[in-house]
Amino acid sequence: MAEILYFAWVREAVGIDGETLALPATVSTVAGLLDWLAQRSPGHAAALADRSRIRVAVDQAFAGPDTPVTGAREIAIFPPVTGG
Amino acid sequence: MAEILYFAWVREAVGIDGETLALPATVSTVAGLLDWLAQRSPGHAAALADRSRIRVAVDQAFAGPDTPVTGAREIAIFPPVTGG
Amino acid sequence: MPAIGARLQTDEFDGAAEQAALLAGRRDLGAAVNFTGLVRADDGLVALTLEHYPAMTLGQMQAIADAAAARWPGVVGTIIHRHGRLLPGESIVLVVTAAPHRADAFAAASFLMDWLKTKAPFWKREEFADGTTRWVEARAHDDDAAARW
Amino acid sequence: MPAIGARLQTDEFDGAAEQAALLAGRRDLGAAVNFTGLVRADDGLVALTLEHYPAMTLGQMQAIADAAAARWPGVVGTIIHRHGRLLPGESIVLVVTAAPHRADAFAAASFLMDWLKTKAPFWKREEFADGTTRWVEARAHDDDAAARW
Repeated sequence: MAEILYFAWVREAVGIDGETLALPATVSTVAGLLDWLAQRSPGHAAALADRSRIRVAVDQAFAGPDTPVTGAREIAIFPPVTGG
Repeated sequence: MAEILYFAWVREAVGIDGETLALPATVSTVAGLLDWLAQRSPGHAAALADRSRIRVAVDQAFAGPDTPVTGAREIAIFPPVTGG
Repeated sequence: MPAIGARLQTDEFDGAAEQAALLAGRRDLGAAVNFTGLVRADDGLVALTLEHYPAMTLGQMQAIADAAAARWPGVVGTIIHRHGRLLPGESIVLVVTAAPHRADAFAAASFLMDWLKTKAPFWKREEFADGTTRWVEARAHDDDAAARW
Repeated sequence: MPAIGARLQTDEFDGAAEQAALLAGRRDLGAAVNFTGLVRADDGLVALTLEHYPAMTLGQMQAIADAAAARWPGVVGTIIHRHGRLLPGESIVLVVTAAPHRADAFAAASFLMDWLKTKAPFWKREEFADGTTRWVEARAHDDDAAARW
């Protein structure tokens, strides 16, 4: 099971702070995870429609589209950061 | 008459804070003034021996070797600045 | 204790006290730089809310601090980032650095801000006088600033 | 009142109070940089005396401040330089800048320090524990730093 977390407008678009999901074996990378999540609801689809505006952290480390997610415990999905 | 002021180690080498002098008509530039002052005493000569270590302000504006001194009221002679 | 420490908090910070703590007992630090980021009331903004990623934020801030400490070995510092709802004129972020010479103190402070802007998991939501809200968009020139290091 | 003001004094300054004065009543300033230069106890130094050129110093400091204000029109600031005898750990110079965005505040503060170091008529004399004194020599890299602007 993986904990999926959403932040900022991704969270608002998806409509939930996070969800605990069993990733299918076919989902092995960040890009594959985003494709799979986008099918879960219209909110997921809207949030993830423009991948250029999406950033991901796998187990609290920033990740790219090819980063493996197999075995990950916590995957966070969010817009580019705007702190500071 | 021109007020000649000395600062930092130039002041210590010359041995005085300043002096009021009538510049001869042949002294028309900063370079000429330094040549003329260097003849006034061994202290002046020592202070002004290495012109690369000497900076000058004419009437409170930084000057170069060719800056005119004719008619100047206040000429300050000092090392490169080291504030800040 | 790391050479550059990181803190995350909702409360206001005291930049002068943080700087004094860094300098206390030191006689080898010739330069201190103290940067404060503040909420601007642009376009009728009435408040800014900083959301962050609790499990990751402080660790990522400390990693940024450690990166600066590794690049500028003589630098000591403190970075503090606030989260929650902040009003115009309030401070958001503090970066204090001190070093023997000013070039290192300035460079490390600039670096820390550039990296905090682009590598720490914070998101700003703006509230306006007309009741609308807007998530701040990341700016390309912040990425450019971070990429120069 | 100039956008960046200059002061010359023997007394200690309060950098936080100077910054607060710049920010007071402003809601458009998103960045404040506060630089302090301090006396280092290098090589057994026990005191530093700053000599200056009274008739010229403040005017030259204000000219440097005005040059920064002209280059960075949105920047406000304060520069304070002390003179007289100072002990290790004491502050020598303060540069505070504030601007809508951090790049201008950082750049203006760096510029002001680089120009104060090379264009303001101050000279430092060091006193050491063994009773000797030495005038600080100007450094080529300070000239290089000033020349980059």
